[in-house]
Amino acid sequence: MKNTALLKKHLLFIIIAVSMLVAPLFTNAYQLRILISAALAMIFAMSLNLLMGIGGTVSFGHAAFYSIGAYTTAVLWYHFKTPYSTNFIPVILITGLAGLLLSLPMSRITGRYVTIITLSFAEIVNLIIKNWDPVTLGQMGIVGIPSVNLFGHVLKDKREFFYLTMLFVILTYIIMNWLVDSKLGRNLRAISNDAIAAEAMGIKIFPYKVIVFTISAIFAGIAGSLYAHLMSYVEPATFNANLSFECISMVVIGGLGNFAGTMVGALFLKILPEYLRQFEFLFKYRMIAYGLVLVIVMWINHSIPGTKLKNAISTRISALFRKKSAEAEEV
Amino acid sequence: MSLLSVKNLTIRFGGLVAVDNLSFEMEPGKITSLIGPNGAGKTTVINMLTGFYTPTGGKIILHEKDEKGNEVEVDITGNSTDQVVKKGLSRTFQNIRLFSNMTALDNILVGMQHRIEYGSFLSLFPNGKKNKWEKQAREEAMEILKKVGLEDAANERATSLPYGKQRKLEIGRALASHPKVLLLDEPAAGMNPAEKKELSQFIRSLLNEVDGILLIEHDMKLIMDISDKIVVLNHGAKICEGKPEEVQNNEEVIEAYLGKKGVQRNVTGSK
Amino acid sequence: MAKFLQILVNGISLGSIYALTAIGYSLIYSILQLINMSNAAVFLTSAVIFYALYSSITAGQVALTFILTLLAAGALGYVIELVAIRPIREKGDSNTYALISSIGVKTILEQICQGTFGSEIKSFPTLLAGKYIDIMGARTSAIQIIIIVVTLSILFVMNWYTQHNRVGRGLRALSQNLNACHLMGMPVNTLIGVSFAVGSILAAVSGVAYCMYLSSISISVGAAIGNKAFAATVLGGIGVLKGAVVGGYILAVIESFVAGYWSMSAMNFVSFSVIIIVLIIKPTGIFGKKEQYKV
Amino acid sequence: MKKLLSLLLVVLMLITSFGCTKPEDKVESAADENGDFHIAVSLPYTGTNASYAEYIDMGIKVALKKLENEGWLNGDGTGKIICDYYDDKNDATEGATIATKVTTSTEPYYLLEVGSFASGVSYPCANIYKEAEMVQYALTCSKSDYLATSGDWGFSLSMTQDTAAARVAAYDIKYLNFDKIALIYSNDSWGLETCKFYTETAEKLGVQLLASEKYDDGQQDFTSILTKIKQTNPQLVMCFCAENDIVLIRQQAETVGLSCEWQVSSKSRTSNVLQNLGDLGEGLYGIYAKTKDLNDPVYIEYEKLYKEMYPQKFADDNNTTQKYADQGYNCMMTVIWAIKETMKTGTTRQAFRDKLATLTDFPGVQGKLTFATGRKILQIQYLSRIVRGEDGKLKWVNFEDILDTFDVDAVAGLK
Repeated sequence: MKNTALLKKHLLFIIIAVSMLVAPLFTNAYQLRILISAALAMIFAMSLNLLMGIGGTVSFGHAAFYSIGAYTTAVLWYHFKTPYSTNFIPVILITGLAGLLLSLPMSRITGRYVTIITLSFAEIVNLIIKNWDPVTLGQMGIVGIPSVNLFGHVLKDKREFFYLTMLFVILTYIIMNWLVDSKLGRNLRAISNDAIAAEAMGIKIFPYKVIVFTISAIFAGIAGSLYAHLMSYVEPATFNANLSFECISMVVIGGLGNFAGTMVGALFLKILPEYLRQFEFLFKYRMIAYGLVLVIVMWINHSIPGTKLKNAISTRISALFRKKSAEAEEV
Repeated sequence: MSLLSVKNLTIRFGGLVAVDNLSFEMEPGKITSLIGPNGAGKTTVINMLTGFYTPTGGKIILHEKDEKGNEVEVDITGNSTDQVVKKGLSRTFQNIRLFSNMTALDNILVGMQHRIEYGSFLSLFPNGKKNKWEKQAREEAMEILKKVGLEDAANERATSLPYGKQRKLEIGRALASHPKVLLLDEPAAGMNPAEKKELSQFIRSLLNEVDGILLIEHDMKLIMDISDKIVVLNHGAKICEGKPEEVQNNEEVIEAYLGKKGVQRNVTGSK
Repeated sequence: MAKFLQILVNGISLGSIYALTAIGYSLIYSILQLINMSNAAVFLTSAVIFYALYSSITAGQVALTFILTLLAAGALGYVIELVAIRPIREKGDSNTYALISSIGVKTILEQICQGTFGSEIKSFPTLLAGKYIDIMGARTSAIQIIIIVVTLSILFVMNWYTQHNRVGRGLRALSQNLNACHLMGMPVNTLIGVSFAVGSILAAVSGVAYCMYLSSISISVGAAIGNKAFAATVLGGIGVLKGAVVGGYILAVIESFVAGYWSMSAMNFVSFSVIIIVLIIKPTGIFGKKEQYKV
Repeated sequence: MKKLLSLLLVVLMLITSFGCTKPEDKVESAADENGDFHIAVSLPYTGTNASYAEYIDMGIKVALKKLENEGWLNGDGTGKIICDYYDDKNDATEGATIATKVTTSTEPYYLLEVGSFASGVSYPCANIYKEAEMVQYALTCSKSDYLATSGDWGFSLSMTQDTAAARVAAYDIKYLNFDKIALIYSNDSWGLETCKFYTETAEKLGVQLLASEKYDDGQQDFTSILTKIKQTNPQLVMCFCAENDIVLIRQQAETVGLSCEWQVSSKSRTSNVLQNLGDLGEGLYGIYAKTKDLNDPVYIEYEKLYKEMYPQKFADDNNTTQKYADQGYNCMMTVIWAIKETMKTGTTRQAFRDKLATLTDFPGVQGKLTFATGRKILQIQYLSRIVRGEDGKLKWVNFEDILDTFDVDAVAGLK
């Protein structure tokens, strides 16, 4: 892959990553916090994109792994006062295990039933967290989670925390792309495309399901552990079904299987509610606008009239560019 | 000396006997055809050979040469599909089952996936072993695409290819796993005569890629042209086996295809 | 013994509520393989419409308000399909996009109800208030009996409707093969719109019945029921109307017993675990048929 | 091309939504150029508890109207108080996002933040306000360790649960002499705390609770746990739950045939419950903070303005002001007092906080308010009950002379 082709392929990712890395220089704490939550949402949404876009599993309960990651960090800190760096390995192990656990029924279950299994799994995880008071303090929530402590160096300043999160965003994107361009990625896409043909190529379906669930769960868990330190407070109520639906929307808006698109989707759905907050008349009906946007984006991207409209616009814009570049050459 | 021998193969779905006591041999370097009216059990045979269905009776034997070159018989009855593929059986499907939103190149790469020897863990990051295998696999895949005349369509999505090319891509994908035995399930279905002519030469040329080909087809002209041996199935049972000429005017075969009256008309009409 | 019966009766009446909403999910899934998330929001919206009508225009007459609410719900269902689902469905992409659009509709409907209705609990008219029947010590309110009877009669009508009535058969044909119906010249789009309308009407019946059972209404009424009804649909075998009903009753009875004999927070835990276990044993739900795939 | 198009849209929104921001400089007074003060109000206008948010919002607006009538802070129409209202949807994440926005906003520069309603939302944001050194006036937060967690910057007008719940237990066991008690409580941080302190005090007074049932938020069908409680045939069922839930519980208890006395905490001793329960409400015990002294001039003035601004709501609550509106009013009146006291020397956030902490015997609508004693609000709480008056109508009646004969704090072991 010559590097110009590489650059062209990941152009969108580079633009987003660079503009976000530069952003903290001229944003205030409120805007920075939105960027951080957008970055977290990117990791979380990319992990679901791996499961949905590449692995072909529509999961309604991805928030379960997010909450397990958040609670593992919070519980370990609360009971053992261990720093983030030491908790990181247990977070990966426990969320990976949870992913593996959820993949076990997949050997027998296919199609839409998979969706209900993931929904039930998420509800069960949430109920366990809500009622396992001795360990997770249940509905009281765990308060006062300190800033991230990496091998002794405490990230006091929110900007440092933001750059740590961006490091994970970039790592996630890169690893996901390595995975997609490998045998594992191809086989996963083959399975989600046509399981029977994949089997005929000698692919054993179940082991791949276990792998994709485990990896996807680990990345969602990492996003969750960072969330716990961002908020310094975790409670079961935040990890509800709406969080899973929001994540699905990010993946679908960004385009299934397209990780840079998922980042755009995450940025869009995190900035939109804040953007709408400033319109006074929308005060009580902000969420109506949010719902409306979901319907409209689906209409634009995935309905016949919508796509005609969009293509018309994009052809006109590219024509504009071409005309401009043509003029540039003449001059 | 045979390549693959099928002995009294039977399968029963509940009361219905789909394939009844079928035996035939495949010689290396030959095209063996399996024909019969619709619902005769042809595709079921392929499904049993490739491990999708487990036969209720009979044996499937693969004849291999071990290192010292002497004859070894391997029983692959009831093996799982991935074991069968490793043993060297590869197939195409009656209705094309390409990986629709993957590129032609990726389709081929998935075809050869069991020969790419690096695990899932190594897939997660660039490393020597992965890069070596990937480079080698891509080169080989491009060659296969060249063989099936699709090298310029490498990065196009499989569904965007014309029908004939999709058929060829599917055959290429089956070739990618370096099979000993290639099982083609109605490759000429939906093709016009010109495409069929070109396909039969192409299938003929495949013989120097694989040891043997089992062809399932309805187009009698194509079958008669390129088959070395024909096995005729009707209601799951073998009614005739032999060279194309012998099979052509075998009364039972005609009756199976054209029914009783057909037999009289054929006998009275000129051949 | 009285406790056992009491809990059983509660379970059955709750089961009817789940069953009615579950049929809405199952009907639409059987035709479009789409999980219509807005169904739960219709459950809430129809209860709010009933309350709004009852406390204004048709004050007092429960029956008239009920019919008007059903009409409104049917129309709402048809419009949802027309506006949010049809344009996406026609492009033929995977159902996930229609699913997201239905989630958008769900958010819109819930927020409109929240905005207009406010958040306090308000009393809701009920039928034969205060009348109880004692069955061997288990007190069952009249409204519970009415709900069970209404549900069973609706199911009977639905069953007959899909067997003998022309439109009903059309819906069943649609669920077999959408394209074939197109080719047969059937008005597929209107029929799908009708199926959304029927699903919404059932959700409306269930919503109003549930508020009558609680004899009060608040905006959080739809949330719990929506999830459970969807779970019941799958438990019984998604796409099979009979399955939605059986799934609904099983889930509700289990929940009532767990809450009665163990604890309320364990209730949801057990009901979702049951769903996973049943699906592991029978991957397509109790009545679901294994999807035939032709190799 | 398609992706580039959507990215342009996103970046465009990123810029327009934030506007330009001045770098922060040391502020000698929180007032803006034309001498007006900005206050952020964060309440759950949507989602659960939205009904409580509306009442607090009304109380705040009545106080602001009163100040406006008096010509604002300087008496000549200048020195306004401008409130920006935020909806935190009763969600901790939303609350934290608003907290960060409020504490870092320079355009407008906020003096303090009022809200939120539930302790589950205001409690986690305490450290954001503490770090930003800005007062968080969580007027209805009753978490026992809220004051400790919020450092010096947290203020609350409601008593913490360790006192309130203990008093309820003392009233039930020693005054009403119930010893067979069952408990139903909501599974949230408020419910868990009230249950803990109620059970502890009950055990101290020698009473073992027969049953203690917790239910998750959004639960509608209580028939199963009510059947379970019916088996223990209690004399009294104590409910620590929101007003919506007690209505459902009491109605379903009727269908299940559970007949006993019922007690609710101050949270559900509201006119809404009175209205929705109807006859079923008769005999329901409740807890009420000090009564509104009807001829106290502060109350009269407040009630007149309240009635003027919200006639319909006033009539609905059978001609009394709503409890949480009163607390909203008290909160804003104490804020106005603290600003007026510090205006001459410049009301910075620190100056405002220090002045507010010295509040003693401030004439609030529900009796004297004192922050001087370590910001721990101590209110007098009476037992209350729904009784049918001579006119046959049901209404809440408070046992106002209960404290003359029954020293609840001593009995509850709080002295």
